[in-house]
Amino acid sequence: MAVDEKVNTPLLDELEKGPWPSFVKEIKKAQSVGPMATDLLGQLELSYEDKIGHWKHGGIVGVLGYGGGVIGRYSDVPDKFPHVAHFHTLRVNMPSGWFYSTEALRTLCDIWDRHGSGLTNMHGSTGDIIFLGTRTEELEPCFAELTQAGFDLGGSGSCVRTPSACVGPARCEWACYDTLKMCYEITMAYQDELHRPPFPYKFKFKFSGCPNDCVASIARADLSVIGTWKDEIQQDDEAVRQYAAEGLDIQRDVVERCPTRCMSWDGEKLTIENRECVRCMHCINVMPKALSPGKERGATLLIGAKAPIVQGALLSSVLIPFVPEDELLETIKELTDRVWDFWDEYGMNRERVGELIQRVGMANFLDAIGLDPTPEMITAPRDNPYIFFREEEGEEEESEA
Amino acid sequence: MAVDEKVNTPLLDELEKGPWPSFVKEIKKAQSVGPMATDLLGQLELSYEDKIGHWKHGGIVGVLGYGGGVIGRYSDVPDKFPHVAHFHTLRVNMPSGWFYSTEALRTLCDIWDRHGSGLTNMHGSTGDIIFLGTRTEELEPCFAELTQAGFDLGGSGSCVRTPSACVGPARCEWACYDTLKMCYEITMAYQDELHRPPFPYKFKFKFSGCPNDCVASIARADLSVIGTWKDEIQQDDEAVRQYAAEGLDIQRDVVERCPTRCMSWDGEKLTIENRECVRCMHCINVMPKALSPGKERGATLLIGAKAPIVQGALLSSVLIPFVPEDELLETIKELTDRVWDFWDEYGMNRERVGELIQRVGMANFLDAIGLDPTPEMITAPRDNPYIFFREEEGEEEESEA
Amino acid sequence: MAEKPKRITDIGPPHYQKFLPPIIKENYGKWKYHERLGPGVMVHVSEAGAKCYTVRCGSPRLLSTKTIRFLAELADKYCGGYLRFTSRNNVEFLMDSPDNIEALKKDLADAGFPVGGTNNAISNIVHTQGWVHCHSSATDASGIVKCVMDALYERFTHEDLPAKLRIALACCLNMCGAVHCSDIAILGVHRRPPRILHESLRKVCEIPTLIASCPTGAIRPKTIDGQQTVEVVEEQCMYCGNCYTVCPAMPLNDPENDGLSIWVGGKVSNARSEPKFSKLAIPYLPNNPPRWPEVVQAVTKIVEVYAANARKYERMGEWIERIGWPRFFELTGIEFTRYHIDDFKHAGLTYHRSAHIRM
Amino acid sequence: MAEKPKRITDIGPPHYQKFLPPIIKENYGKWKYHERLGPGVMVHVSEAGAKCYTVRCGSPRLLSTKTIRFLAELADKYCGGYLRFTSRNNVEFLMDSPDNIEALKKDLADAGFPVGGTNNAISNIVHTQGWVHCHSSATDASGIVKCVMDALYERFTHEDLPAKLRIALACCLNMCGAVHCSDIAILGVHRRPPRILHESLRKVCEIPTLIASCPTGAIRPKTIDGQQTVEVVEEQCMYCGNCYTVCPAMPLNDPENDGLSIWVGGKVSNARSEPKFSKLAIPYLPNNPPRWPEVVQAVTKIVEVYAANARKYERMGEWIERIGWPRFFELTGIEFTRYHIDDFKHAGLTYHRSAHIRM
Ligand code: SRM
Ligand code: SRM
Ligand code: SRM
Ligand code: SRM
Ligand code: SF4
Ligand code: SF4
Ligand code: SF4
Ligand code: SF4
Ligand code: SF4
Ligand code: SF4
Ligand code: SF4
Ligand code: SF4
Repeated sequence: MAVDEKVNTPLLDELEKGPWPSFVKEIKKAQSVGPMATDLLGQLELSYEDKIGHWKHGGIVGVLGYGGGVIGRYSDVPDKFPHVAHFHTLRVNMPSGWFYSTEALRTLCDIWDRHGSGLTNMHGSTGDIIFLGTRTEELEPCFAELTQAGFDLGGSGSCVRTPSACVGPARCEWACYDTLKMCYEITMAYQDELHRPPFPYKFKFKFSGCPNDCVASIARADLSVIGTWKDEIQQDDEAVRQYAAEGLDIQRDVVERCPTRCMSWDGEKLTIENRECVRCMHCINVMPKALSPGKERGATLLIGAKAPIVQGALLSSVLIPFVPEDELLETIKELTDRVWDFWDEYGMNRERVGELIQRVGMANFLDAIGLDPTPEMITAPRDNPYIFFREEEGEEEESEA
Repeated sequence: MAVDEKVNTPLLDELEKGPWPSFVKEIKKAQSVGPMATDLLGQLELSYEDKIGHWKHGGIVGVLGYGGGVIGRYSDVPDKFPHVAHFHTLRVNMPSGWFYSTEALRTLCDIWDRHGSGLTNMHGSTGDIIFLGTRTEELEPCFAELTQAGFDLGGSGSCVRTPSACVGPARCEWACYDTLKMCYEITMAYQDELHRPPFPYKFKFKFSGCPNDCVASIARADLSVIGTWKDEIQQDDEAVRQYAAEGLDIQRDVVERCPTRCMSWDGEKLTIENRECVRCMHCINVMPKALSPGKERGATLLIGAKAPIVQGALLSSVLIPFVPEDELLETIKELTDRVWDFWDEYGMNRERVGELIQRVGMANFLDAIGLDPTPEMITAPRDNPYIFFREEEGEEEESEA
Repeated sequence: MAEKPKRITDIGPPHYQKFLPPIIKENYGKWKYHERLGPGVMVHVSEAGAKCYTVRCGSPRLLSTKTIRFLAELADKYCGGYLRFTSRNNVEFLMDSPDNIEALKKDLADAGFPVGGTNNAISNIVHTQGWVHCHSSATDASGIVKCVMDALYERFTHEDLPAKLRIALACCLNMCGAVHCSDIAILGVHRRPPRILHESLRKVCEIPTLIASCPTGAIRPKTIDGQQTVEVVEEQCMYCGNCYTVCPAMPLNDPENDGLSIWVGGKVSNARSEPKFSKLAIPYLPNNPPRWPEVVQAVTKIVEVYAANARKYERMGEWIERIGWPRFFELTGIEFTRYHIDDFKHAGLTYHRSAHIRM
Repeated sequence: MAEKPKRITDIGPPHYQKFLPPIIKENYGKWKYHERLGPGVMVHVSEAGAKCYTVRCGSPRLLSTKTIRFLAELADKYCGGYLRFTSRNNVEFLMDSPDNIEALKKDLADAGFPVGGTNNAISNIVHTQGWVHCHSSATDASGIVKCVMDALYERFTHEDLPAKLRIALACCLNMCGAVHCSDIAILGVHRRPPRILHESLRKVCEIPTLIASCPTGAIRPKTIDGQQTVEVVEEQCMYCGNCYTVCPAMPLNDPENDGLSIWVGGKVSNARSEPKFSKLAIPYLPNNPPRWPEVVQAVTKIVEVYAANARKYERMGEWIERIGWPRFFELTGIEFTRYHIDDFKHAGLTYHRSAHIRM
């Protein structure tokens, strides 16, 4: 079938209407790059007509020596839309924090116009630059040009996935550690694990500078690194009064919204019982000029988030309550290595770390990675009496103070 | 071995010391009734010496035609303590609310002195009068005398267990229905199920007159009936002011402890947003003279509480949010019958109703007993996407308003 | 004896109305409010202005008929021949005037019965049979209750806690009583898999039922000397005792390893917060009769820390939720161990899935 | 082309420092506070008093290189040749003075890019591939996002909600993106068990792996015409698609039955309350391209009810927890069905185990 730039897409055309920028327009813009966009439009219109996707289950394609970074994709109607018969994506590892020079952006566009559809996702849900749609034979040349330009592929398959970070210290006053640096260092440290799938399943790192968690690390990362502080909230009383003077209802909007109710406001002075503060960020969020995280900064390490497949979605749970910033990189690496060792040995096929911990039990997992249990790791002790007492301890007298 | 009233019990004697009334003294008092108490002392002293119980697993003993009400018990050291070689208990169904005339109490004592150890529990955890310890051949005569005196046995085994009720309208201003009456009526309605175990496992009813739940029904009853009200809390503003005047800090102790924060106090008037009130009782508990449950009274029916064996402990969960008092008896009976039908058919051996519901799923259970699902039955809708859609509904268009 | 009485069955309990004292009968369902008159004493006032005075006293629950007769005598003397027991095994004397309160209290004191247990006192300990009657028990019941109540006596006779404090004890995991929802629960625990009495097993137990009874699947069929019996995979056993309940040839009792565990923060009432389960505080304390000093000390300590730190109207569990479990362990000095981390069915839901942390 | 470049691998991403504009580089880690300057515009002020102005605009995420070049042009014109994207696929222009804000906004408006998404606005919808690229999808992604954002456009360009409101969409249960913790999640669902393409199954799938992949054990081995294949026990299938992921011969796509579900009340941040999962609001809405009116209407309704009822700083889930789920269903008019009641692993923990009830 011949490519017709003016392919008839009455249904998709409906999506050019309305105020929000239109992805259909974007696909149409890419028609000038080559014939792929046109066939994509055609196939998508077909999907809209018959309410079903027209992509086949991906095959294994990639670049030499890498086990990931490319998602193979083939049309199930290649006769009708030959230019998307292959329509693989490349995942290109974005720079930390998604900062770009325009020069770099143009280089990426140039490469992709030469080797692909001219369509991208800026960015994929994991954070990669997604080059959306090309043929198998373009993969290797595209990769060569990318690396020449200083870019490399991101992850796919059972590997370390492209780590991501919130904007952090680059443009945020609340970053409790350098998220961009940490993301970069970890990405570099695990290039091999990123490109050559070594695990039972995928493993994701995400770095947020504070408990606001602007990269949703607690929901989506096997290792979630969330900035926090150990000492007291920094407080500028004059600035507090200023907020009050400008109309902020400190009692209602700050004090009464504090989850631990550890603050009090007498109309003049805000008092924080820092010992009770759980570092939720709310008061700081509301009064950025008056309050900020303490000076003794670092991060909480949490483990195990994932989407529902197959044992149900998980949020990450606390593993180390506080690591000072200057020990963070080493601690993450050491911890990760120990976690991976255990996962490699005991993880089942397609079992994320979070599911493994659920299956073997947190206490056994801690034993395996050599961490002592602390009450911060749990919301409450067990309420069922089914304790697996260990033989050795029958002898000693357990005692409590 | 001969019975020696002055059996040597140095360890138990330690438990005659101290201000709290001593059960050892009680056992010693019963020595005058007959030789059982003495051998009980002896065997118990032995347990204290070697830190282990000396009772054998109970055999099946009972009274003619009843499948429950007696717990068989035999000593594993009958040679040493022949008078407790048999030491069965009878569970005697207590009167609703544990009220007694002294006459009735004495009658019970007389019967028990004639036929047993002279030791009791007033009462067992389920609420029964426990006649503690007798021989097999005494069971039938003891039962005959009990029924002559107007008493009957309570439950044991896989039957309806002796229902119990809080003191309710007899001496409590908060009873939202007549707990004593309901307990009596239900006990009488199910005499057959109480005495002749018909079920996969035990089934308990408990009746509390208000959400304070003074018989712990939500923790211990397969069917928990908890009084509540539908309209507004009755409020006496003058009495509120009186409490304030007498020093009650209404803001701190009432308003700020309300779980929904649906109250406000301006120093003069207490305002309750009754629509938001969850009927927790706290404010009423603190100011009994000023506040009381509304006038439209009835009960919430909850289902499924149990101790941990074997799938873990459960609290009862909401089945019918509100039943008006005058429909309560009929509703409970109708509902119970439907629940039992389902349990009889699908319950496994030793599976409590609460566990059955967990196993088959609440929605299927509701279908089976013919109740519509309501959001009050759950704390939150599902968070996992694993919905078993039903075939029929593929066709109709489900809609939402 | 003359004639054998005709056998009657299914008569049920006597009707409660027969046993209600006049003050109750007359004002049944018409109570308006009540007032506390001090530990163990309260008055309920009816719409008509009638008053019912209650004096509550503690009891060891295990009562001889002699003592019941004594209590009946007091009820005859002061209460017109009626009394009641409470849902926590205390005894309540009900009177239509305050006149006899002091005399009654004196008689009770002379006989060794403490008056109290109301309001923000520690009430009686709900408990079970222990070595006095049950075959399943990992510990005694009445003995420990006696020791703990001796130590907490003043907490029964005074109403000076932040809120009600309910203690319960069960002597094995069957948990007779509402132990699982108590402010403080004392629970007997076995810590070794059942022994298997192969000889009697063959005679008295059905092997398929026995195997099915184990929630963890730890019991497997086995042939010894050509005879069918079972074995227990020790690592899979969590000492629940369900196998023993269905088969007497699988006893768990073990003088060396049986003992007690302490649980805290449960509640039953809906007042303020929803009902909650008790959570593990101390996984194991030894059986140390006759006075169980370790248990007494542990419970006392928890009570004292609670009393000193909780806010008014804050039940144990509400207090702990406010301060957080890490602080609870810190304040009580109880060690946090691997056993505190749940590993049963819903364990994953107890992992702390947020960055809310007190530092 | 002349010479083939030497093949290099494992270089990782370019160092981020190369891409930081001077205002960022100079004040890196030294920001003191920020202020909102209106929808989509904010200023961050450093300890040294330097200011970084940000203008944020929405994007369809699926961008042609043409559009990227256009955005780059704007960045050259106003921002010294740098820009960034956010974690929700918006574009941020960073400037060291406020002078160009209005001009930039005008250029963006002319090109059809809305400025907003900050503070208490609805930000961009995190989403996935849908029919544009994925083989698993039960629905399209970009199309629905376009329709919903058209309808909620004013909520993006204004900051007038009680709090942040994050919407996400995933086109199948794999849930690429943080759909499971969104204020509103739109989720593609299959509602029929996989079809089995027996011919190709034999060729491309490993039967034991396939059988093991099913979390409910619904897949069983079967022999058809002497050939090994599988069958699916339909009542046990919950349409998760895991079998299809491991075996292409088990497609679930079904034009009649595929569609969407709506979930509400999740959040990620630790602000105030702990992070939470989204909960089921509407089990099924039909796939109705090109404008999915049922989905648009449902989402809009939920947003409007939330906007009208929630308190300041109350995220969707916090609001619902305050008013209770019964009230949520009442206010939104959404029907409560058997599907809302959980029946997965921890279902029992969602049963309402207290007498706390609003009548
Ligand atoms: C492209 C992307 C969606 C997007 O449009 O942005 C994507 C696309 C796919 N994901 Fe994903 N996932 C993408 C981010 C995610 C995320 C979000 C994240 O990483 O933060 C998640 C949830 C977090 C998590 O990992 O749990 C996610 C959870 C999944 C899952 C379920 C994993 C689980 O443990 O539950 C699968 C299924 C699988 O792995 O077999 C999956 C599988 C897939 C596959 C490979 C389909 C498959 O079954 O093999 C999709 C390929 C689509 C295509 O044809 O392009 N994708 N996937 C995202 C990656 C782009 C990037 O690199 O930046
Ligand atoms: C006597 C009593 C304890 C006491 O000292 O008060 C008692 C004693 C026994 N209970 Fe119980 N239970 C007693 C109230 C309870 C309660 C409390 C209640 O009913 O409110 C519970 C918890 C609530 C519940 O039912 O879940 C309770 C939960 C159990 C269980 C665990 C049931 C479960 O589903 O988890 C068992 C095990 C069994 O049934 O096999 C059990 C089994 C037993 C047995 C029969 C032992 C056995 O394994 O066969 C005990 C006999 C002891 C003996 O030798 O006298 N007992 N049992 C209570 C009955 C007295 C009465 O009738 O008033
Ligand atoms: C007599 C008794 C009912 C009975 O039928 O026997 C009873 C009677 C009263 N209870 Fe109760 N409760 C009785 C067991 C309970 C139980 C069950 C239990 O302890 O096993 C509970 C649930 C305990 C729990 O949550 O774990 C219970 C939770 C309450 C509450 C809620 C307290 C709270 O803040 O959580 C109140 C309200 C209050 O005290 O302010 C209450 C209030 C009352 C009042 C004031 C009701 C009234 O107006 O008459 C009665 C006097 C209480 C007192 O001790 O000060 N009653 N009460 C029970 C006495 C037991 C005892 O001897 O100590
Ligand atoms: C730019 C970005 C980080 C990045 O590296 O790209 C970012 C930047 C900021 N976030 Fe964020 N957040 C960003 C994604 C997130 C996410 C992740 C997400 O949406 O997927 C979250 C978690 C959302 C959730 O809980 O579901 C997030 C939760 C917050 C919060 C907590 C809000 C709350 O009350 O729950 C704050 C505090 C606030 O807004 O008061 C915050 C505050 C901020 C501040 C004010 C921080 C600062 O001082 O600079 C930044 C401007 C926010 C604004 O939009 O008004 N940011 N922020 C992300 C912008 C996404 C977008 O284009 O809309
Ligand atoms: S997570 Fe915290 S540090 Fe990072 S951008 Fe968001 S608010 Fe700033
Ligand atoms: S950060 Fe959160 S917990 Fe800490 S004081 Fe502020 S509002 Fe309270
Ligand atoms: S449950 Fe309610 S009605 Fe019954 S005694 Fe307790 S407070 Fe009174
Ligand atoms: S009964 Fe409870 S929820 Fe209702 S107003 Fe009183 S304190 Fe609040
Ligand atoms: S708790 Fe266990 S040992 Fe104690 S009485 Fe009940 S069944 Fe027997
Ligand atoms: S004690 Fe419980 S876990 Fe152990 S073998 Fe017996 S039934 Fe199984
Ligand atoms: S959510 Fe499902 S259909 Fe959508 S991109 Fe991810 S795997 Fe594909
Ligand atoms: S869709 Fe899921 S539940 Fe259904 S057969 Fe496949 S793997 Fe099993």
